[in-house]
Amino acid sequence: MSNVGVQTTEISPATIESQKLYQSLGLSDDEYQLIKNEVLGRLPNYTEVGLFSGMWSEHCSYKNSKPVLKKFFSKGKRVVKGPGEGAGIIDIGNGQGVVFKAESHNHPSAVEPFQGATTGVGGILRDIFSMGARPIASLDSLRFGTPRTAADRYLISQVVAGIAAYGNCIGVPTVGGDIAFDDAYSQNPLVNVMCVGLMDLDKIQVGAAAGVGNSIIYVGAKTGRDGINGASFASAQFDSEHESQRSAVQVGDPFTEKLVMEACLEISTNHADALIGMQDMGAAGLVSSSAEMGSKAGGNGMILDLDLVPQREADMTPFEMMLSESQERMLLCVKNGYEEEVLAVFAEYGVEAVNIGHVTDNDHYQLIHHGEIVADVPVDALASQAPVYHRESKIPARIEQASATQFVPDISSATEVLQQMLAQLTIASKESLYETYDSQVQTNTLVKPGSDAAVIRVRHHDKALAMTTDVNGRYLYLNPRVGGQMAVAEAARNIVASGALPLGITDCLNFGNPEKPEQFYELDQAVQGMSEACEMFETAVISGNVSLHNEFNDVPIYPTPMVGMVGLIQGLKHITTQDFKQAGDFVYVIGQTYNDFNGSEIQKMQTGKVSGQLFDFDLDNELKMQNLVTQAIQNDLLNSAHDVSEGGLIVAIAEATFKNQLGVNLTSELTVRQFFAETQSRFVVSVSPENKVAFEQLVGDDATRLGQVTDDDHLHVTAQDGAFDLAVSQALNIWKGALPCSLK
Amino acid sequence: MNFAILAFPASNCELDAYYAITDVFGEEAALVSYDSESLIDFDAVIVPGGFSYGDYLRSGAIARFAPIIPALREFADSGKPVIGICNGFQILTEAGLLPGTLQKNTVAQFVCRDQKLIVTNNQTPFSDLYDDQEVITLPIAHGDGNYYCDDKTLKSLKENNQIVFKYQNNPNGSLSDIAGITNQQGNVLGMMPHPERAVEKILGSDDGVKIFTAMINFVKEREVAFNE
Amino acid sequence: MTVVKVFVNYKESILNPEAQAIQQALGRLGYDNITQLKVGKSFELTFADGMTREAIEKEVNEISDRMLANYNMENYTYEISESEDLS
Amino acid sequence: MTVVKVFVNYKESILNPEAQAIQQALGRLGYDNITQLKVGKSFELTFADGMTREAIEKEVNEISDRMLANYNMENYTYEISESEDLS
Ligand SMILES: Nc1ncnc2c1ncn2[C@@H]1O[C@H](COP(=O)(O)OP(=O)(O)O)[C@@H](O)[C@H]1O
Ligand SMILES: [Mg+2]
Repeated sequence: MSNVGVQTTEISPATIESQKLYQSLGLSDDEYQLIKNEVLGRLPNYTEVGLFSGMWSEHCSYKNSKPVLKKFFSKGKRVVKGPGEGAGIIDIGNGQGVVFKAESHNHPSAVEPFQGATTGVGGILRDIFSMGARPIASLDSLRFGTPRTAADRYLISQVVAGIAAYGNCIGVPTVGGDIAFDDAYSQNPLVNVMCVGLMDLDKIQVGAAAGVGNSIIYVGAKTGRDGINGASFASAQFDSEHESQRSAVQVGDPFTEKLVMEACLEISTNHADALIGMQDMGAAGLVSSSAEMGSKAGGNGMILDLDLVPQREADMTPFEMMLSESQERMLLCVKNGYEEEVLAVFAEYGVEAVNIGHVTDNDHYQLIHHGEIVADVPVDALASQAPVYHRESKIPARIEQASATQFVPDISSATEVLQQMLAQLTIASKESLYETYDSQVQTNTLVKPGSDAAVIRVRHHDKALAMTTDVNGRYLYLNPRVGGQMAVAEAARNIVASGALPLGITDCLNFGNPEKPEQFYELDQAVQGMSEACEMFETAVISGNVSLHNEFNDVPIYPTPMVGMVGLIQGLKHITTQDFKQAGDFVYVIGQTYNDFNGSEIQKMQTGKVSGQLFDFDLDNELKMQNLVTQAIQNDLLNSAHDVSEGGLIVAIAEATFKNQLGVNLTSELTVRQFFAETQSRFVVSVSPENKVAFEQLVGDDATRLGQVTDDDHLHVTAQDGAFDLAVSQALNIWKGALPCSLK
Repeated sequence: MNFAILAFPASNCELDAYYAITDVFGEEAALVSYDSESLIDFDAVIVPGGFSYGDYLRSGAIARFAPIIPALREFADSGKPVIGICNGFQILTEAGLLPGTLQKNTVAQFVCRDQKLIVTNNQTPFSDLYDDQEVITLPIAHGDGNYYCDDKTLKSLKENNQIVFKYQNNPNGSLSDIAGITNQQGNVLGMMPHPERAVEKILGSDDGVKIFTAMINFVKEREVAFNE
Repeated sequence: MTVVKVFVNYKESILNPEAQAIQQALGRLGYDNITQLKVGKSFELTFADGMTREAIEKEVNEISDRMLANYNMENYTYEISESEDLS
Repeated sequence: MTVVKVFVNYKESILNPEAQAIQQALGRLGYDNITQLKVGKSFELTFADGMTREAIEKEVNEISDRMLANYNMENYTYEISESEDLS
């Protein structure tokens, strides 16, 4: 590998070394030395340094998180494909698989909220259809600071508008998600999107480029100078100094993506013989997709002629072409001799597709530009041999020294505090935002946004998929391990409440800087906690995404591992929603309530922060409560089921009254305070009078009867030391009005 | 009978319409590509929703130049029923098959929700199974649903009884609360709400069933009349 | 090469929701000297050499009538400028 | 009164999917002499009398920066013209 050309206008390899220019691309001194001495045995040229900087960024190589990710529970008898591909796959019977994955677009959205969000949606959709699956639903998980200024409101409305613009246009319903507000995210919002696809298991595609002489085909939008170095950028800490990186804006084009998607699905369904592998061009664009495909096929080299790459701008350099993150592009490996067949399909859909190279018989990853070889590196060095760092972990002082005493809420009027609570943005209805999403296209949405989990039917079968995203960063801030368990448990609770069996999860690990031991501790502990919970619920982690360096001027966000869970409902009659259905039904709470307030919404509301030791959580008890709900649903005993989460029992009860505007008349031994406790492992359910006996027999002491649903407009709940007394319509107005009002 | 469901690049409700017709009504349907040039084999046409050509320029503005449009015009002229839903309505107005235009919603946002409508003309091949002034619920999902036409056109829409559906709580700023109109002959209907999303109780509403049933009846009666 | 700029604007009688929203937002930010605000679209079409000015004008009119503007609610105007090919 | 026209266009390096779709559509209709097509927005702001030209320019720049153009991806230019109040 000696005769690699250096283009005359380019910075020379020697200058790159002497001036340490690689640093500005995100490579450390050690990494550069490794490339020079071990990998190449010579000085890398500018293009090659670019290739490594992209491929060895956290985004592509997971160099800081790999040792942690290994801890994830990712087995299970239904798992068809675990982490490692575009998305994971779980068997749902009848020869079908559900495919899902989540992706973060935090940094791009902070810079350019609308386009950052659209390209986030576009990217995760490509991950799904690159597996050969048709996207059937999206979810979005968002974290913002409390909106105070016009700029805050602009950010929020633009992110939501971007998600709507892309999802609505491409015709994939956005059916769920979660939004929370906390100033921990005010300078570093989180924009995570999850996509769920459905496929026939005999049509699985993988991102591999095997077979000497097979062609590498570039598909989709032309390559421009957008997002160059985005992969390194997404992994770099974001602060006010990085404003100049704004030129990295990529624009989403859902119209092109729709055509690319339909064409790719047509090829994987009807031209599978021609196709060896398919992968989307995501972070680090062309280099990452091609090198990964080569590497996955066992270290296959390839040669790509960059003059053939469709270009949107004049005079693009190899560096720019390889690292561009222009959207709506895919890379295919196609069997030699079948190229025309494949290109014809793309032509029919009006999608540009070009044969740009082929698989070679060695392990060299080679690029040609203007007839010269401009890069020549071992393919595995790029894709699978990035250095891996075992970072130091240290428990943060705030956790070590946290007080064991639980916060005691200050409550003079139960009703007033409830009213305040319903207006907290994290509790308040998100309808004004999610109603800008088309949640019904494809006409399979059986439970729309607004209940615990969204439910999408599998057409022509008596089954459906339930899906949700959840995580409460405040819990993790107080205890990342237990908080991580709770994130998975809450997701499972939502899935179970909708009548489904939890199948598996995807995640977005949104954390701070892994090079800081306290922040690495959070990541490491959270993953352990999540994994423990996954094992308990038998929900394998089948895919995910890591977003590190979420800090602003050295202050990290709360550790926020978003959990996206999918469940299977066998028999559409088991679909259950959170809303009370009819007057006269008995209302029960399943699970015990304790004085659990550290990290709760009420602590935040009354003190402006969360503090102390997080309250206890018992995974065995959690599973037991979930199984009770499942059993009750399977026995057709429940008319509604709603998990208890932020805001506590009283908020869960109020939420269950809203949709059908029914009242309740309840009495409990709990104190008014305890109605705001956030003890885990609880559900509010309603049961018809004729099922009362059977239900009580099933649940025994694990559920407490509180009273009945009424048909007057009144929420009346008597606690041990006070009462909540409020018109349902008034509670509804507060709950619905809070968010639109704060975004006006 | 046989429905043609047009598919433009980035239409996205064509399969929804297809499944509604075949699964729910048991009739035949075929997706007809924007670049075919004939609709000769069909008894009725659905121009479905979506974002044809990304809704770039204006919604429907580019689709109306597709090769299928002349055939659609001919089909409409022959008196057979054509229903344009959402983006389909926008395409029909851009193509001049229906008067007026659909502008951006006044709220300047996409809205997806259940919407109450009033049936203001139950004498069309699409609405004759509803009662006059019946209130029905259909989902809406659009960003450009704000119907506009000039005074003269509005006057003639009213005089000819072309306004078929009105919104009960106008969600988008539409002139005169218009949610759906027909052409003068009454055989071309454009509407922003999605009846094909409301044909099964399990989806939340089946108030849209009567529209398709009415179309099917109309075609069958026309056939009988034709054969006599 | 010839560059033609086409400006498409709403007819006077039409209420444009977008313009209204922007004007209101400006008002909230304290820019209340603006008595009117209109929003339009502009298109810049570059024609290859070799067409007469007449042919270009004809084409621009056609394109604008047929596609760029919606005659129900929009008007258009255009400006033609010859320019050296700088590329 | 003073009328200011602000033209907002995408920066050269930014993909404009709308322009691309329109140009392709024109090509399909046979208008293939058009080698490039750009799409932008135009705003016409009418200022009440009594502001200096300087004050107006300052305000136009501010408004354009803050609201009319997205500086991540767009550039703007403007033209000022005094005009009689015709209304
Ligand atoms: N960003 C969002 N996009 C779509 N739906 C959302 C979003 N945020 C919240 N929702 C919906 O609002 C409802 C309530 O959300 P949430 O309070 O997070 O529920 P839970 O506490 O049960 O997890 C759910 O149906 C959820 O899917
Ligand atoms: Mg819930």
